[in-house]
Amino acid sequence: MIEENLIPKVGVITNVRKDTPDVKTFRVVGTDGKKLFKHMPGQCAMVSVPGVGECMFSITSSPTNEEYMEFSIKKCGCVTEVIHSMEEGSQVTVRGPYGRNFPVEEDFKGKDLLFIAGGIGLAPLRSVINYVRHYRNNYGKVVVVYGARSADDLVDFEEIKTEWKNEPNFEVYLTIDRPQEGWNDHVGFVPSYVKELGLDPNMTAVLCGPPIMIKFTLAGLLELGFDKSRVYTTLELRMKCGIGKCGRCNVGDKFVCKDGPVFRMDQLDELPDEY
Amino acid sequence: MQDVTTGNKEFKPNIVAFCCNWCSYAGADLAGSSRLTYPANVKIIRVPCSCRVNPMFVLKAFQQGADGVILCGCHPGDCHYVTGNYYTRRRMALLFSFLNYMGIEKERTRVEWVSAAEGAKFSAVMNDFVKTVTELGENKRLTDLRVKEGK
Amino acid sequence: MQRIGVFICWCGSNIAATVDVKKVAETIKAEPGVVYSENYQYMCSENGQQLIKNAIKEHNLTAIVVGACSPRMHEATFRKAAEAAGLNPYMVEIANIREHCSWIHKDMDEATEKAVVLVRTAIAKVKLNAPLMSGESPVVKRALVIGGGIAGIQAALDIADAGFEVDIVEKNATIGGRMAQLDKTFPTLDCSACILTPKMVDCAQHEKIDILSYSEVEEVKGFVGNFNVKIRRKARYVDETKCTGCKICMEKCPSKKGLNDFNMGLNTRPAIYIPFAQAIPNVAVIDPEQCIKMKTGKCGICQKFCGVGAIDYTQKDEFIDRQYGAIVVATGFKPIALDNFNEYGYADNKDVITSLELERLMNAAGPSDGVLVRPSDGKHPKVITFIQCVGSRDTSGCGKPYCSKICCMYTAKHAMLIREKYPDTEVHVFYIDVRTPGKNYDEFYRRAAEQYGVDYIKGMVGKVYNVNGKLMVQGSNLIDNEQITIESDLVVLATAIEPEPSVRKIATLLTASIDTNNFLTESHAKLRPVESPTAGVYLAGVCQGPKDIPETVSQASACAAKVIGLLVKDKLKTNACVATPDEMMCNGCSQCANVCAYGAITYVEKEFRLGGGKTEVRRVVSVNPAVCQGCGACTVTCPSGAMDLKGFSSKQIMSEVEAICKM
Amino acid sequence: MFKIRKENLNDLYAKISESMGLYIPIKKAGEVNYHVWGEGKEVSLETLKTVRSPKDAFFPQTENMMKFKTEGKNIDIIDVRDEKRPFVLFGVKACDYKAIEVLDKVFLMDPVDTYYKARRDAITIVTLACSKPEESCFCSVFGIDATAPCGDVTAWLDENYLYWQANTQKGEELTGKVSALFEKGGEEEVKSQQEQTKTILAKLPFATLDLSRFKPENLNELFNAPEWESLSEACLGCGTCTFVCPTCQCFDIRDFKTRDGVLRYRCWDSCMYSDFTLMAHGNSRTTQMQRYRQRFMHKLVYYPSQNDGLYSCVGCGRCVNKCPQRLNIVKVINTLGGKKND
Amino acid sequence: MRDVEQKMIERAAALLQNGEVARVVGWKKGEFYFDPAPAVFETVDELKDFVYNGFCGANLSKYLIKVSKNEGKTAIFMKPCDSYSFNQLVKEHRVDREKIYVIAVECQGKLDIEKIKANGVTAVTNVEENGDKVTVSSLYGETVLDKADVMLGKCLTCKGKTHQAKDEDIILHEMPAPANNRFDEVAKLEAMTEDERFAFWKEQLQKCIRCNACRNVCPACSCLKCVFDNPSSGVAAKANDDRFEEQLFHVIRAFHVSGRCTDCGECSRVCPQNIPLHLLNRKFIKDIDGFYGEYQAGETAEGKTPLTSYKEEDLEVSDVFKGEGK
Repeated sequence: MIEENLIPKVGVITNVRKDTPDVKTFRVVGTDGKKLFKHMPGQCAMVSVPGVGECMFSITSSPTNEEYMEFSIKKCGCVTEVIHSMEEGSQVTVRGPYGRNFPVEEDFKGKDLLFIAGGIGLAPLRSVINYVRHYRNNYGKVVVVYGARSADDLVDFEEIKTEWKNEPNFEVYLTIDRPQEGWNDHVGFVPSYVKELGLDPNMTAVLCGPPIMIKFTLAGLLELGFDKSRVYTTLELRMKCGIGKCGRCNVGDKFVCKDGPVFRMDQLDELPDEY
Repeated sequence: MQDVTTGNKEFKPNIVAFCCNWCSYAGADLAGSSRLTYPANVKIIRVPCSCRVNPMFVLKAFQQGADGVILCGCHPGDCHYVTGNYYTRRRMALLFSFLNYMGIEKERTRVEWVSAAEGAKFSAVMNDFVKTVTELGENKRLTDLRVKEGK
Repeated sequence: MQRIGVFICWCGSNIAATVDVKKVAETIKAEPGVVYSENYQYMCSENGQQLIKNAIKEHNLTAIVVGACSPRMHEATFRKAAEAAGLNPYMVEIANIREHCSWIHKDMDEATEKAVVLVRTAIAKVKLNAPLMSGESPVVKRALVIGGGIAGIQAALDIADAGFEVDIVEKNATIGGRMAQLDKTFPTLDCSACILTPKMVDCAQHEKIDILSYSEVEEVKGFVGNFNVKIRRKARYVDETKCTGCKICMEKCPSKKGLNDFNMGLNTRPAIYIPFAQAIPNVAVIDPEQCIKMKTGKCGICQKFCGVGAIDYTQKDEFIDRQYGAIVVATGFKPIALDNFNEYGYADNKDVITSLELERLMNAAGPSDGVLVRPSDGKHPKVITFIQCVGSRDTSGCGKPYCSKICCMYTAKHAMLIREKYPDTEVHVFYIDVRTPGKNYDEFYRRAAEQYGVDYIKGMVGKVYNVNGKLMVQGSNLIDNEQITIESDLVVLATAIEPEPSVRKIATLLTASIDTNNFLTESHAKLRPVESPTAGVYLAGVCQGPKDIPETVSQASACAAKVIGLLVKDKLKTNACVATPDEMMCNGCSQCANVCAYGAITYVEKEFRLGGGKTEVRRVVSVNPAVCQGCGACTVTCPSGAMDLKGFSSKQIMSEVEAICKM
Repeated sequence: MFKIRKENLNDLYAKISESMGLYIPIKKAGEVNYHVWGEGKEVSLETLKTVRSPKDAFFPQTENMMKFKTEGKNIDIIDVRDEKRPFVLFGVKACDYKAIEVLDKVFLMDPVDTYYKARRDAITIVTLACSKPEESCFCSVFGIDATAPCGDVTAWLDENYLYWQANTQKGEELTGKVSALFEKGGEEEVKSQQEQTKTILAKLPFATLDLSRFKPENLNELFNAPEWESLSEACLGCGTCTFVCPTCQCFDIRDFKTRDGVLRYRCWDSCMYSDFTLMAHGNSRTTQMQRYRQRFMHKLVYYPSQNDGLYSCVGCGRCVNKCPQRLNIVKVINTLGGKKND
Repeated sequence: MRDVEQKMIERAAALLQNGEVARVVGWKKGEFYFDPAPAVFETVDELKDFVYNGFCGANLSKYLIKVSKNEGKTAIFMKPCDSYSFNQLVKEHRVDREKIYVIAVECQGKLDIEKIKANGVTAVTNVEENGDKVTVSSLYGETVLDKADVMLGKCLTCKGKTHQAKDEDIILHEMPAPANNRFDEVAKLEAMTEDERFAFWKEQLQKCIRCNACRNVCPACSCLKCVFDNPSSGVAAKANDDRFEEQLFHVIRAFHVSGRCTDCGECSRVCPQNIPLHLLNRKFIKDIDGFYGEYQAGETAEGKTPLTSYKEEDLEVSDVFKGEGK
């Protein structure tokens, strides 16, 4: 029996959390109250509101969460706007998981890990970070550098403050673009903060955020001596089918939905500059 | 949807009437307050002026299963917006002629000028239009099967 | 997604008798987006509105649908209620389940089903409603009064007394209108001129009033608070600023055969004339059709005799542009033409006259200096027969279907005056009904019939014919049930009145609607009787419907009150439902500007950011929301759909269509 | 090998139609396209190129996928696929048959597209050898033999006969159903026709196209070639080339509101369309040049790099004939391929 | 025609050389004689590929929308029919007239390679034009055809040979205007019954593959974003999932260009399924002429279109079908 991969399942929203003025995190389970499907960190799912449209979102919750999945969704279009208006009990459809995950069971194992995120870019990384936290002994030191425009735009601030910061061998660096009342942490852009921190280039790095941030942060990392083959990122491209057929997310000889969204920087270098 | 051919139930056409706020909608109100009846399958959509009616709305109505579409506006010269219905007149003359050219029954489309004082005319027009479309039968030429099959 | 509240009104039994309102409210509860659905006896009542307000607050509603009477009736009411509860007033939609449903359908199931569809349709629309804000536009503190009769005069004086500038545009050479032609007025019998001319003089002397006589409105642009009006000042061939009204020109003018309109053509006047002694302005005017100088180039006598050099045969029509905040239409009436009523012999017999002609014959300043004489031979008529309802209440199509309202009273007045002045005169009145509602009116009529011995005959006149100079009035006496013929010396026809024909053009210019009888339509028959549907335009006098002087004056003052209320505001809230372009989609083709009747659309060159730091300058549309009236003509002209209309967006209308077809 | 007289072909169609659907080139309103056969339809096997390719048969322009019934907040998902009746796709030319192989690689590769597979499994393909190739044909460049297409059954047509050769189990089954109409023989005639056709094929103007530069290792160089600008200058951004192409497989998934729910369907899309890669926060290909480049890079470089050098162009020449402004892959191959000689 | 082409190249070269224009829009040689493509030439050197022959049927005016945004003046070669589209684009402010240098070129009617092939000629390798005749060489032999039989449909109902806009012209031979009445085909359809018309269009439109070639080539379809591509328009679709969508697309498209369509015939020329799309637009033109007086879009670059103007005494909608007797 071939698995139906284009027909979604019905998901019920069981919890809505407002993270920032334009980001909400939705907890979703199946109609039977159970988790819809298994996934790995970095994988995506297609969430849809019938009649409105379908959008690809990275699954923000950790695979180790056996009860539900979470999607952190930024309001930026038609579908996301409707999803944002949804409440507990509303239904959506979900299909997935799609794409390649972060190599948490392969390349990441035993390594020191550096996560760098900007804005909503933390969403895909949260899944990995929490996975790593769950299997803490499999990995070395973890450093998280996370920045946003303002303190209000930091996603999952509660979890970061109350859980991540207390994790052993786990460093969290937060920064915001401009000074703000009540903010006692670092102020400045992520790329420059990364350079200031003088991080160990032997770490395996994962970047996620706006293209401009990725560009300058990567440059910064390379300056620090990081190697592109140990820097990962995740791409977001318009995907439709999720299974590498519809052609929409094709870049070079890759389909982002199938061959990505997680790419190593050296892999991206081989692709035409169109992502 | 009723199946006309089986004749189980009398065919009741679905009529969408676009009425301008100032004359025709008021005319329909007057028909109401004068208790001048017309069939319940006429449903009115209020638009500020008949010139607000985009051909796309007309086609949308047919797509969704309307059997007849009628536009009502102020009499030419009496448009609340000075010239609106003059444009309506040209647009709809051309559109309806065109639809007929494509084989769509000309009786399914109509434009009538009904003033705020013409409650009786409004009712008469609607009765007549419903009668005409009823005789014509179900709209099969300009309709979207996907919509109907939904039922 | 919206949190929608639905409120179904019973309207007492008006809706509830044919629509199962509870079922509607119940059925609608299952609609996606509806979080509250209720029904109530009178939603528009204080309690009903409170119910809505409470629900908005308690259930956190973001939009409401009221299933009730026509939105033309109570949309404003419910919008206010919503606003009071903190909701944007434009988040309200009305499903018209009364006029469009309960009142026209008899079958309860059918009507209920339709009501559900109508409410669903309103829900489909309201889901896409967005809060709208009205803009503001400044108010020009000046009013225009079209028509210088008693209605116009009264309105102008009231407005001017409140401190606002007023222009009266009168198409004739003098203000005064029909009332100036009247002799006495009912029911007090005071002299028309005595009560009117002081008001005319007040107008002339009022520093806030500018009388533009012998002028017509040519073009009206703009909108409430900001009308731009082009006025044609017709050539008088007499310099208004120089003429002193000495009348020497009238004496010297060799062409004296012009029919005197003021006296209903019962006598003649010179080619250069002042319509009547108390004319305002007291300035002569030349009838170019009659003037020998203008027709042949020879003559010029008046110019020679004019002491102040006011005569100017080369004068041309002039156009002036003025801005006004409000406009009062007071264009008045005229008696109907009697072409369709040959049976009364009006065209064939000089002694068959209309009531207005009788007014002139009885007036001291009239053609016979106030002596009642027969037009044919100048003799005093001994038997006078009045015929009522000539052309009024006529369903045959020859006349007017409406009652002209003033004829019963003025006929009683005429009869009474004649009997008083010439007690030897026999006066008969044929009537269908005598209608005298009004303060002291019936008393007045009874006085005529009882004290003055006027012979009131209930019946219709079949024919008036001439036998040897005697007018035979053949009619029926319905009380005695007999055919009678009255040998009369003079027959007076109580001719129906109709709106002054120029009102059609005015209505078109003002986009004010007009009914089948050419009366201007008021915004609401009961509650907004002096407002026209066009904002900023008000109606006074007979142009709106038949009425007598006291009613006309009341209406004129009411208009003035409305105008003053408008002009005291510095700014007006503009229509919130205006065209709204999407610049990203506009390609600047200018099609939309071509169809805008208000000139609300202009184009600007604007810089847009493209990807990759590049920019592009494009010509894009710009809508002036203060000027846009929200008709939507532009939206259909735009092929890309870049232009949409707030409050009636394409998406909204299309989802209404979908909802309707979803039966 | 079997043969059947041309005038008896109608019997063959009728026989096949008894138990299976039959898609065959039929002339309707002046144009020949694949349609379901029926008595009285004007079959046109002689037509070298149908306007639309036979890919319709398993990858139709629109295909309903599922329906959502919504009631209040609840969503019900209904699979609207019906049982796929077995059918015969008749008269597929060598290039178009190759194109089906190209599509198979996309749709049947893991994760499998079940919609495509269901249709694919139900089809028996009868190919038809070409005898009169035209100037826009260049299948030979891709190693395709127009005179000997594969498929479940291969057929040849001359003035008198249709010749029939089953190649697969499915083909044998079909032959079994219709063999009563056949007589044996035809090997000689086929052979001579093949030889004749081959001489023409060798003379075709595009027979010498050089694909040697279109290799994965040249990806970035080809991608960055300045010639794309002038090549794409006249492109209207329409979807003609895409929709007549037998290998183009891009699609969109869209929702349609019905009276009581939502119908989700997929339909062909084109990478030439300006909104193909448009998303809420931008578009990764903003110019027509980029979109034009994508289409040809995909056919000549990206696809081969994913599929062991198999090009996703089969030289059918439809785009050569149908491009409104006469742009086509041949111009691209000649312009960019010629570079190695510089 | 060679002499015309030669002259065109000379003028283009001169204009580019002396810097009067920054680029020239014309046609570029293809793989064959019969497949020239529209092209922009920026240097004299590029003109070696310039071509002007019987297969240069494409209307170049729409390219000006994009090209004229670039720095400097653009020269364009324009056939008489293209000049109507050009005026319409200028009228709609899509092209800045000041930035365009129009060279009017002679046109003797353009050829349709599909019609040539429809004569049973295949594997065409070359075409030669000799006055009224066309000689076609193919791998299977040589055929001589009457030019009139293989002309583009749009040329058979040519609106005339007068350029409506030009800055200079290259007209070396007389251009006889054809005698066809372009509304005959429309009238033929009008004469059918409703049922017949419906059947006709149903069959024709069923061929539509929604490739958008008709729209994208249409000079009147110059919207930045077409309603059919705009998800929020309520009519967006990528394919005709139902017969209704075939109708919707073509009705709305025809309506949107009504009063603006110059009848350039490009829609029919480019349709891969040869749907006679021009008959849709032409119906609007015929009706406009009949209802509101003759109007030819693109005759001038100024003024209102019939749908953005009106007369008080305009035909009533109810009178549209009067006197039709059906």
